[in-house]
Formats: sequence, structure tokens, C-alpha cells
Amino acid sequence: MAHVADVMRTLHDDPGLRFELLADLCGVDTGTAMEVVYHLWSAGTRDWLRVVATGLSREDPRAPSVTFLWRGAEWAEREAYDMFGIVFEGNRDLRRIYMPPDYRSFPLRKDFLLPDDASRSPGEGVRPMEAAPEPAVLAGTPADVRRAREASR
Amino acid sequence: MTIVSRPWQRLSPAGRVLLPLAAVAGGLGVVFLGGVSSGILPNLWSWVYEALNDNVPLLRFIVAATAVLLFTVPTAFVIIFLEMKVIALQNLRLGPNRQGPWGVLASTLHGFKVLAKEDFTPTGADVPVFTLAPVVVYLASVMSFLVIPFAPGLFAQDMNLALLYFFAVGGLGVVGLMMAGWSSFNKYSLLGALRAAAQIISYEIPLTLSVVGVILLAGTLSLNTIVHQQAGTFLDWYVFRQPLAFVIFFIAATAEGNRTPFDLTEADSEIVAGFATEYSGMRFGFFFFAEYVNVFILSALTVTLFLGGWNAPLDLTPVWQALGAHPGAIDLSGLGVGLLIAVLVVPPILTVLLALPFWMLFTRLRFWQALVIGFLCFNALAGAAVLIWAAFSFDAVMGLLWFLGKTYVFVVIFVWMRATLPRVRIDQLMGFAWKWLLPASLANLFVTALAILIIAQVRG
Amino acid sequence: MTSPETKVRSLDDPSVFVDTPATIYDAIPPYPPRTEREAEFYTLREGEMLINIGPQHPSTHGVLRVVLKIDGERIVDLDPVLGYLHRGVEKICENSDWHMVISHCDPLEYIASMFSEYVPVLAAEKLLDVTVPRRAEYIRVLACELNRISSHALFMGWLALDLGGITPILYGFLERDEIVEMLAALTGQRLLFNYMRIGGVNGDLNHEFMSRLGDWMSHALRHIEDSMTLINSNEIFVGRTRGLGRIDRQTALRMCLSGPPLRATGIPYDVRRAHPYSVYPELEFEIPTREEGDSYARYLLHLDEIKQSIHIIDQVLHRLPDGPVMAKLPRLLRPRPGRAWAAIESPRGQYGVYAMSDGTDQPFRLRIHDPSFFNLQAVGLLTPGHLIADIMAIMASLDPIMGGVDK
Amino acid sequence: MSFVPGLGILKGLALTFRNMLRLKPTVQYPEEVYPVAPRHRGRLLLLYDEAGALKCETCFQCAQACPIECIDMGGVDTRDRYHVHWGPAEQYGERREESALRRSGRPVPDPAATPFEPIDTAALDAILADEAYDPRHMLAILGRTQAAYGHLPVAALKHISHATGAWYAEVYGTATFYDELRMAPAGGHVLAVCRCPGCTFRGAGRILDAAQAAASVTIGGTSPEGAVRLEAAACHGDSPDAVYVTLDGAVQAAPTAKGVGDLVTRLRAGHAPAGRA
Repeated sequence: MAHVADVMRTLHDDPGLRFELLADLCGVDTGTAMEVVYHLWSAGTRDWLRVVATGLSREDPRAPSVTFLWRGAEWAEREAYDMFGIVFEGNRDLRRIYMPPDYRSFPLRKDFLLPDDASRSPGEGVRPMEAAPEPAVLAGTPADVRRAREASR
Repeated sequence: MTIVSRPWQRLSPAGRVLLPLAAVAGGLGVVFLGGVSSGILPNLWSWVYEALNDNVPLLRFIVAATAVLLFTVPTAFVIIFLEMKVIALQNLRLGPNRQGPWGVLASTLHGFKVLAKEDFTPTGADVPVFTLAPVVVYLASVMSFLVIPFAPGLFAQDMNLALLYFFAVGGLGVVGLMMAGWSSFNKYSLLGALRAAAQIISYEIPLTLSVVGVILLAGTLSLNTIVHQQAGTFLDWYVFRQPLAFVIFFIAATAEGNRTPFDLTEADSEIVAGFATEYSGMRFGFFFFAEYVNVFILSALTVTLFLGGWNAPLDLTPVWQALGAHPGAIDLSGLGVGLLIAVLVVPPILTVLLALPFWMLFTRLRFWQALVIGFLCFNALAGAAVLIWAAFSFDAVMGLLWFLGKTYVFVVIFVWMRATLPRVRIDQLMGFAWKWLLPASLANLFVTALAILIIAQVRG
Repeated sequence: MTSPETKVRSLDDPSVFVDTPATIYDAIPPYPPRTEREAEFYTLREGEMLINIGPQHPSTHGVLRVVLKIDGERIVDLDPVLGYLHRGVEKICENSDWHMVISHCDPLEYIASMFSEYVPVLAAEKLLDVTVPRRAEYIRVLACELNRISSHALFMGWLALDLGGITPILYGFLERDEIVEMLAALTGQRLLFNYMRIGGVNGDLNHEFMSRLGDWMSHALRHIEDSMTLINSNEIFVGRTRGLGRIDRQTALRMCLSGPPLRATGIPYDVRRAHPYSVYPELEFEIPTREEGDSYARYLLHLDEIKQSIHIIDQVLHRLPDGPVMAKLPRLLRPRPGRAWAAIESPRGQYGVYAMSDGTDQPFRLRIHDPSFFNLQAVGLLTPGHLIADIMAIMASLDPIMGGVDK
Repeated sequence: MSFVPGLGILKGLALTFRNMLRLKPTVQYPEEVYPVAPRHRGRLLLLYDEAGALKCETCFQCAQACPIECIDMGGVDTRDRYHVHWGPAEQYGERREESALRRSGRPVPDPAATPFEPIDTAALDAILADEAYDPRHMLAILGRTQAAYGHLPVAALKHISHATGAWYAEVYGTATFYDELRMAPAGGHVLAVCRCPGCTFRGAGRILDAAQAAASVTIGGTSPEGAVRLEAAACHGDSPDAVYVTLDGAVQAAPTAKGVGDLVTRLRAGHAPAGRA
């Protein structure tokens, strides 16, 4: 997936394209794979451009961060990580943004189940997250999180 | 009271009248007989009388302090109501309109509510300091009252250092704010307290320097004398001789009283309530009262220094004479011991005495209800007494009216500014004080001194 | 910081503060830092302290918590903490009908909810290839511009309120109340209109709405300008907002700003012109821009936009065509499988929806792009170096709506 | 920004002073009530008639008209047939299953929320495919479904609603309107009487009255002990000389009111030689 960064840089810097405005960045779970969808806008073409980074594995979805082009994408990537568990390499502040820090599932994934959520709702007491010595679990992929979950049980 | 009032209902009305009288008479008789027989009473009485007569100024001070303390609460209530109503009207609201006619009772009821509210101390607070801070703030503002002349012959204390005393005492308030901010274990409170300290201390300087011009003109520090020197028509007021000083003084006074646009100490949109964040109940009520008493005091000082105090804008004596009033004030300090009795002893006794018949004749009334009625009757009597007094000392009352009128104009201006202006930032605030107000007041002082010298030279 | 032997409980456990020492009031979180940014933020240098603005604070619009790292009165760094208002609207929309999406997206931007319900409708229409009747389009534009004016009027009041002026917000509420009343006559509700429908609008214009609108149009601009003279030229207001939170074009683009904060830097990016979506191509209006990118420019920009909106409403009232207000659609909508991106210009910027349909009558994925979310992010860039009092002015001039930020 | 320092502040002061004297737009709520917009959509209420009876008869038309399905209808339908729900996903597991999964095969994590017995929908799918999933063939679909399953199970109705896209209210209304469509499995023998004009001229009314008197139920119902079930048959004109009466599908030759009454009585008594009248 590393060439996403190159594509975005080209779109952003190429004098013929100059897609300088990041209209949106969001993650998508198609049920079989993960996607990251970018919407760009250019003053030259005066139209939207949709860039879809498809085929991220659902176990370990990783995509390069575009914060080196648009610093404003930081929170959007945090949201995508919070909701889908997509890890953006290069985002220096990839934490959960909506869910509590000790939350351990990714709500917008298709395999997210409500009872799953309720059984680990906040306010339950001591959470393994706080007992975990390493913060790596928190900023991990879904696989890491699942492994940590089994380890904590 | 119910326990007492049940046996009351078994008594006949005559008994209800006679029994307490008999009890009181019996008690007095026992005391009198015992005292006289043992010779204590005459000596005691004479000793007390001598002791009080020897130091009338001390008496006068006690009386004045009590009177001022009693005067601050209704003042605060009136100003709070004014603020609520005027600001409401200016933002196209109706404001308080349910409690009494035009909601005039709103602020009073707020006062009762504050009294009834829970008064808690946050965890980690420095309890004694936390408890003392509101008292310090309130006392500082009440003590400033002592030197303000309300009317000819009607002033608490005529010091020859009145202005110095005023600024000294006014500076005490900062201590209270610092205590509050430090002791309540809250970062917002701490920020508010530090802001208050920086602001008030830096605005003391232009405040004082702008007054120095007036002092040069008047040649005295006694407010009474300053007011007397502004007698005559309104052209003799110092505002026309010291316009710049007046403006500086007003701005600095606004900052001194933490009023908008300088109310950074309790900037509710930044630091939640500043030093008062953690306060509740009557402790917060003290801060609240102190703020509005400060408003009154600063307006009163502005009026006293620049707008002729209790002087009428024009000399109206012929009008009053035509109306049959006899000018000429009486010096209340001449009453001596009688004044102490008049102010300290008479009101409660009269209140209870006026309350008793209601309580006895209308058994439905609780005792405190009867007391309220008695208090109202006493006020009516007092008002009548004031009117009678006004008959032979007219311009004292007129002076009081003029003074309060001018003062409340300024109070309304304070409120008006609060309704209109946004808040300045702390650096703008300090920059304004040190870069503009201080040089301006210094220049004003310099020009005034020069003018006085030149005039003295010209007059030879 | 908590001592190691202190039993660390859940962050949301209310009883955590009861038996722990008072020093736990420190804002430092009781878990190891998750990113290097967090670690860097929560380590204090000499003379610095952390202070919490919010979640309950008079001037965070909504439930927002901002952890400030201050040195005296000066802000060194800040860390906004979101999520207090998170409802998971996107997930709810995935589980609900296309029609229900309207009412679920309605409360997102509750100050101007006409827009937040317009976008999903627009996306669904793109997926369904519906042609909306022209009268419905005009009515949509009319309602949206009215709602924009009401939102802007409230914004000015808010900005002044956060600067300590208590009066302008009530004048702003006067205008807003008139507009909201006429919108209630049109849509039935005052706040959450729920008026847009896929393929049209819920009901045609009625007489009460038109009469109210006529009364209001006769005095709107005069009233708004009158009430805003209170702060427009007020030296204190100008001195506090001019040069505050200044941001230049490149940074604004890199921060993904949109709406007034972006246009205040001079970039004429307005979706109504950049990618016209309704009958806006037929209406003439300018995109007001300003060169200085500071709070005062943003404030004045809102005033200009109000004038433009009144201009648009005037044209719409003159060109309103006759005809139906609802396209003929089956009750059950099954858009073609595909993806659609629809964006409109809300009072706070570009409000977008990225909808994926799998041929069923429910969105497979409904991504809601809220401008407040991206504009609020700029606070972290604009505020450091200013004083505590200024974070309120900057945040109010960026005008985030927490309902939309937290989705 | 004026060039005279303080002029802006003075302007603001003048404005506030002018507004202090202006008329106030406040609405004193309890005394004066603001008029509510005619289009206002407030809380839903069920109306009662003057006798105090609930006017709603669970016709589902309101739920059908609600664009965002915010209307919840629950309870027993007018014929005390069985429990129905139609409402928001948050309140009823059944409804949530409806809402989350309507016509899309995605899984939803509450298998417990199915208050009706699931059925094997193979036959029903065949029927639907044959009818091209067309909601306009609803009557034929329902008839064939009943022929296939013996009655119309709720699961079948919901499946039809899922597949054809017709609102559940439509399917349910259709199924409850026609007498020959039944929601419950037929108990015991089924005695069907045609009520077309021809048969009526030949005395179907008398026969029906006798049958109803004997079975002590009205048509469409089952006799108390469940032995006989009265239904309406459709002769489609193929019984030119006699009233068209069927017992368990077998046409009765030349039925009379007394004969049918006795038949019903015997059936209820429990010793009924099958196929004889």
C-alpha cells in the first residue's frame, strides 16, 4: 500500500493536477477487505477526485498516512483507526478519538456485534488495558488487540 | 414558637395582654429592687454614662460603623436589581417581572436563596483561609464607606486623611481575593486571583494619581472639605477643572471594581468564575455583595470628588425658603450617648414592642411574622421621624437626595457599560494601564501643578 | 499522577475521585501514553501546568474537553478530547432505511440541521438517478439559505459572548427566532426540521411561511446590521479579534479547513460554486473572501455571507417555478449498487456524505464528513502562543458544533 | 473601525440605550401561548371515542404512511388472531431484526428476537420466483402460500414482505381481508359454504345459518372444541343446481340446511363418517 503516498503526493504536487484540497478521508469495511477512501478537489479541474486504496487485509489493515501532505488528515485518520482499526503509518498521534481509551473493538466494522460492545462497556471496572504494561496494544492492529484480549482473559 | 403559642390560645385576650406585662414588670422590679438595695445600679449606671460620655468619638464610630453595615445590604440589593433589570431591558428582555411589582423583590429573594443554599468546602481547600476570604473582601468594601459624606453633617467619620484611608482600605480587597483564589484549590480560582492582584494593583496607581490633581486644587485630603469647596453652582465642580482626571478616574475605578470591560477576575467565559469558582451559598453571597457595594462606593467617590458630592447643581436656597423650609443642619454627633441609644437600642426594642400586640391579638401569626410586621411599623415610624427631622434640617435631606441621585446615575452607567462592552484581554488591560493611563495622569498632575503655580503668581 | 499502589479504575467510574488523594485532580491520564505525541504533551516542563477546559465549561460550544498546557496565562500546547457526544450515527445509518437516514442525520449539526439532512438526501438521489422537481430544488435552496442566516446570526452572538459581551447573542437570537418561526411554519419544527425527502421536500410553501418571510425580508438586513454595530466597530472587540488566530492559505489548505475559516484566508472555495449541486448555477451571488485569516476576518465574512444569502433568497422568491415538490418514487428505495459522494456548503463549510449502496434499501456505508470536525482541529495549530482568553475567541470564530464533531 | 478612539464604544452604548426603550418581544409563556405551526409534528396520540373505546383498530395505515417508520404498533389485531409489531428498531427485537436486515442478508446479532416460528421458505421462494416477486400478484401469492403451507404463517408473511418489497402492512392487510385466507392452521374439518348470488338464491343463507347455529360460531371461525371450521367457499359457477358446500374439500351433493346442520352436529359430536352427507 506504500504507493498510495506516492499517488497522493503526485496528485498534490503535480502542476498539472494540484489536487490541494483534501475533501474527505474515510475508512470502509467491505466485509472482505478494508479500504481507505480519499476525496480530493482541485482548483484546476474544479471537480472531485476519489482515490480508493482497496484490498487492505481485515486482520492487519495498514495504510500510509497522508499527514505529511495534509496535516488536517490527522483527526480523520484517528477516526478511521478508531472506527475500523486501520493503522496509518506515519501519523504521529494515532489514538482513539471518539471511543474511550480502553475501548477494544472497532465499531464500524461489519463483524462488530452489539452484545460484544455491551459486555465491555466503560465503567466496568479494572480493564486489562490499564494493567497492560505496553501502550503498543492500544495503538495496535485488530489482530494485536484480539491477542491482547485473549491474553487478558 | 408553637410550644409557647399553644398556651396562649387558652388565655383570654385580657390575660394575653396582662401576663407579659406582669412578667416584664416583675422582672424589672426584681432587678431594680436588687440593684438599688445593693447600691450597684446607680453606680453602674453613672459609671456607664460617664464612660460613654467621655469618648463620644468612639461612640460615634461604633454607631457609624453599625449604620454603614446596615446600609450596605439594601444598597447591594438595590444595585443588583438595577443590574438585572437594566441589562435585561437593554438586551430586549423583560428581566425580573414576577417577584413584586416590576420584580423589585427579585434581588432580595436571591439573597434569601443564597442564604438557604448549601455552603460546601472543596476537598483539598485551605479551610480557614477559604472561610475568611469573603469576610475580608466584604469588610474591605464596607470600611471604605466610613469616609463618604452623604449629606451636610451626615457622614460616618470626617478624617483629614480620608482619601488616603480610602485607597489604603480599598487595596485590602485584593488580599481577600488572593486568599480566595489560593485557598480554594482550583486552577481557575488561582488564575482569577492572580489576575485580580495584577489588575487592581496596577490600576491603583492611575486612580490615585488622577485624584492628586483634585487634592492640589482642594488643598486637603478630607472628603468633607472637598465637597464643601465645590459648593455653589455646578460650574464649581471639579469635573470642569479636571476633565482628564475625571475620565482617568472613572476608567480606573471601573477596573478597580472589576466591572466590565475589566471584569477579568470573574471572566465567566474564560476562567469559569475566577476566584469565586468554588464558592457557594452565603460565602459567594459575600463576594457578590462586596462587588456591588464596591460599585456604589466608586460611584459615590466619583461624585464626591468631581461632581460636587451632595451639592445641588444650582443654589436652590431661595426656593426652599419660599417653600417655608429652614436651612441649617444639625450635627448628629452632638447627641452623644443618645445617638448610641438611638441607633443601637431603639430599633430592636421598638420592633419587639410594636410586634407584641400583633402577636398577642392574632394568634394565627407566628412570632417571626409578628416581628416582620413590627419591623415594618418601626420603619414607618422612622420614616416619619426623618420627615419631621427634615422639617427643621432641610438641606441635610436634600443633600442626601442629591448625593444618592448622582451616585445612582453612575451606578446605572456601570451597568450600562456591562450590558454593552465585551471584555478586554489581560495584556491589553495592563498595557492600557501602564502605557496610557499612567502617563496621562502624570501629565494631568503636572499641568495642574503648573497652573496652580501660575495662578498664584498672577494673583500675586 | 497516581502513585503506583493506587488502584487505577475506569476513567468513567465516578467513584474514582472519592477515596483517592486530591492530587489525582491532575489532568494527566492514568494509563501509559499511547502515542509519542501524547507522551510529549503530558510531560510538563518547568513552570507549566495542565488545565481542563470542559467538558462542562461556559464557552466550549457543546461537550468538548480541551486540555490546555499553560505557562502562566500563555498557552503552550493543547489537546482536544472528543467523543463526549458520540452517538455512532454512521453505524445507525447502516442499520436503517434510506428514509430513516434523514432523521438520523438531522441532529448532527443542530444549529443548521437543514444542511445535515440535505446531504444524505443528495447522495441518495445521486445513487437513485432521481431528477428532483425544480420547485423542490428552489424550495431547498430557500430553506437552506434561511437556515444559513439564522446560523450566522447566532455565530456572531456566540463570538461576542465568548469575548464577554452578553448582549449581542440575544440580538442574534431575535433574528434566529424570526427565521426559525417561519421555518417552523414551513417544516413543522423549529430546530430539527426533517424537511428534506429523497426526491423532493416534505411539503410545499404555505401562506404563513410566505407572509412571515415577507415581513422579515423587509427589515432583515437593517436589523442585523443595526444589532451588529454593537460589536462591529467596538474598539475592544476589534482589538481582541484582529490578528488573532491568523492562518495563511497554504496552512489552511494543509489543515483541510473549509467554509468561512478557509475563505477568510482568501481562497474562494465554496461548494455552491466549486461544484454546484442544486439550482445554484442559475442564481448569481458572490463568494465573499478576505485576505487576513484572523478571527476578525472570519467574523466580517459571516456578515458578508448573510448579505449574499439575503440576495439569493430574493432571487429565489422571484424565480420560484410552479410544479410538484416531490418526485415520483416508490416507497421502498433500493438504489443501484455503487458509491456516491455528495457535498454541500453548510454554514460551517463543506458538508459531505460518502454513501455506498449494495443494492439493498439500506446504505452499506454512510460516511458523514462534518466541517466542524476539521475546523476544530485547527485550534491546536492556531492557539499556542496566545493567552487563555484567546482560545475562546479562536474556537468561537472557527464555530464548531459538537453535535457534528462527535457524530 | 472608526478613527476617533472610543467612537465605536459610544455607538454601542447608544444602541443599547435605544433598545432599552424599545418594545420587548418576550412571550410571557403561561399567560400567552405561542401559536403552534399547523405542520407541527409532535408526539403521537391514540384517540378515544366518546364511549372511551380506543379508535385505533390496528389497520397499520399510519405505520404504512410514516416515511421514516417511527410509528410503532403493537398488540393484538382486531380479530384477536395473534400478536403483531410494527415499530422502531430500538424497541422490539422483532422490529430490529426487521429493520437491520430487511431485504438484505446481513447478519444481526440477536437471534433470540424472533417471536414467531421460522418456516422452511423453499416452497415459498419457488412461489415467489414464479410470481416474479411482484407485489401486485399479492393475492395469488398468498393463496398459493396457503395452499402450500395449509395456512399463512407469520414468517411467510414477513418473507413475502422482504422479498416483494411490499410493506408488511400491505401483506398483512391483504391476508386478513379475504375470508379464505387464514392465519392459523385449520382445526379439524373445514366446512366451506359459497355465498355467491346463485348459491344465495338456492338457499346458501339458510344453510349457512344452520351451520353457524350448529357450530355456534360465525363464518371464518372454528367451533369451540375445534372440530369444525366454517369458511367461505367460492363455487366459481360450477354448481349450477345446488348450493356449493364442501367438507374438507369434498363437494357435498344437494345439501340442505337441516342436513348441513345435522352434519355439523355430528362432526362436533365426534363420530363423523367421512365423505358422507
